[in-house]
Amino acid sequence: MRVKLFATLKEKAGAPEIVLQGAVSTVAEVRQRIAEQYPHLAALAARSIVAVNHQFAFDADPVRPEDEVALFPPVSGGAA
Amino acid sequence: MRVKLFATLKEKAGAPEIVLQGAVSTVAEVRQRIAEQYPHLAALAARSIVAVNHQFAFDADPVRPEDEVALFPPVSGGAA
Amino acid sequence: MSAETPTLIEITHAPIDLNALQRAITTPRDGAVVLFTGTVRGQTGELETVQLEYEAYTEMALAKLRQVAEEMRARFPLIHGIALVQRIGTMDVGEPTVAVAVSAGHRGDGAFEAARYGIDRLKQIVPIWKKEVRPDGSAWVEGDYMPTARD
Amino acid sequence: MSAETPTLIEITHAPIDLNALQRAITTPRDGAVVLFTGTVRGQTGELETVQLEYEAYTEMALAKLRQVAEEMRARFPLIHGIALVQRIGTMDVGEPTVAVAVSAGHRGDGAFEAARYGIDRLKQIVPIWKKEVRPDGSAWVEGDYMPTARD
Repeated sequence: MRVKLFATLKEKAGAPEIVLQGAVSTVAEVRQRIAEQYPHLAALAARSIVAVNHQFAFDADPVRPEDEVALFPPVSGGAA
Repeated sequence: MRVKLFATLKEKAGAPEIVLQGAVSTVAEVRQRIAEQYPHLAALAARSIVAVNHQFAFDADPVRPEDEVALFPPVSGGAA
Repeated sequence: MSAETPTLIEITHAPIDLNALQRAITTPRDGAVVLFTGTVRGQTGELETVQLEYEAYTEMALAKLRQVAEEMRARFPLIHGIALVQRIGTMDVGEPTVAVAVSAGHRGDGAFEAARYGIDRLKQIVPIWKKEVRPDGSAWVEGDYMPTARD
Repeated sequence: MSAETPTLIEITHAPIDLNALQRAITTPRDGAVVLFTGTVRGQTGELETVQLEYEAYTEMALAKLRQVAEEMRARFPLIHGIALVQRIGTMDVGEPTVAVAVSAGHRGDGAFEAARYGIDRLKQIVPIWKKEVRPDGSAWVEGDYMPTARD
């Protein structure tokens, strides 16, 4: 499964996305696999947000193979 | 003494200012002279605002010959 | 205009340029600008307006716009830049007739409230009048605020 | 866009044109437009910022901007037009980075409140991040809002 990365996470990974090995079926598993397979991202990933198909997603939420999954820090857009 | 007119008052008078005969020393006298000397403006003038030297002025306020006096309806600038 | 707290006051025949107002009042300390603009409303319920004609007692209007800016600064001390611009002459439906713009460091520093206060006071004490041009004729719009000695 | 209640949602590299936004969302029923714009603040206390760089998760940001517009309409039912525009890329001090514009019949119809709500929500739920370029280096700005299932 591919996971899109943004901002600090993208910079730390050195790439706009990472690929997770093995099947994942929940958001909690996505976080777990990142920590296992990309240990240098683990600390950042722990305080990051997961989105599935452009909606915020939480640990118990399901993830299917065809879903678009993204990981990013709390947003800081706008200004002021 | 000259009195500047705006909006409805200017239109009704057909001129941007009128001249009052005789000396006036208060705002109340300005209103009184207008009613006497320009009877067709009397009704409108009664519910109009007087300004002296670009500040709102009231019946007891003094008026000197060198002052700039204006008469106008409640304002309706801006929009919305 | 002070560079730290610019105040732009204008009565003009020219179209109001919102981009220019934003630039004029934004200082290096500002991260937020709130801009109110009044526009010519073409439909008010069933009533149709074709144009608005604005007339000002220009010298007094400039003095009163400066007073409105001072009142805004007194009430909202964290704001930095202020623009108060009234266009006069004839304007078509949709065109901005008046603009009140306020800049501040952050959006919570009173810029929204100051802009609202500014347009409210402008409509009370700044001597400007509008005439509505309707399909069947034109008429002056009467305001309803009678100033007191504190205005 | 509906002609009665236009909604303009945009993530763009181009400079934000406030005049164009005002025109785009003003309908014949509107007499009031409130526009908030966030600008690049050059000085925050003693700290100096040279530029800001904005990055977006564009597809999700567009979806979330649409959600913010829907929330604004649900809370402020008298408003008509809405524009939510975020510029991405590199911007200099003083430049608008984001704009929230709202039109309504009258200034008391909730346009001020809706614009404030819109920028508050945008900064909570729209996936956009900024990096500050300072004289001594650059760093991502961390937000602090953690979304819940209701966002």
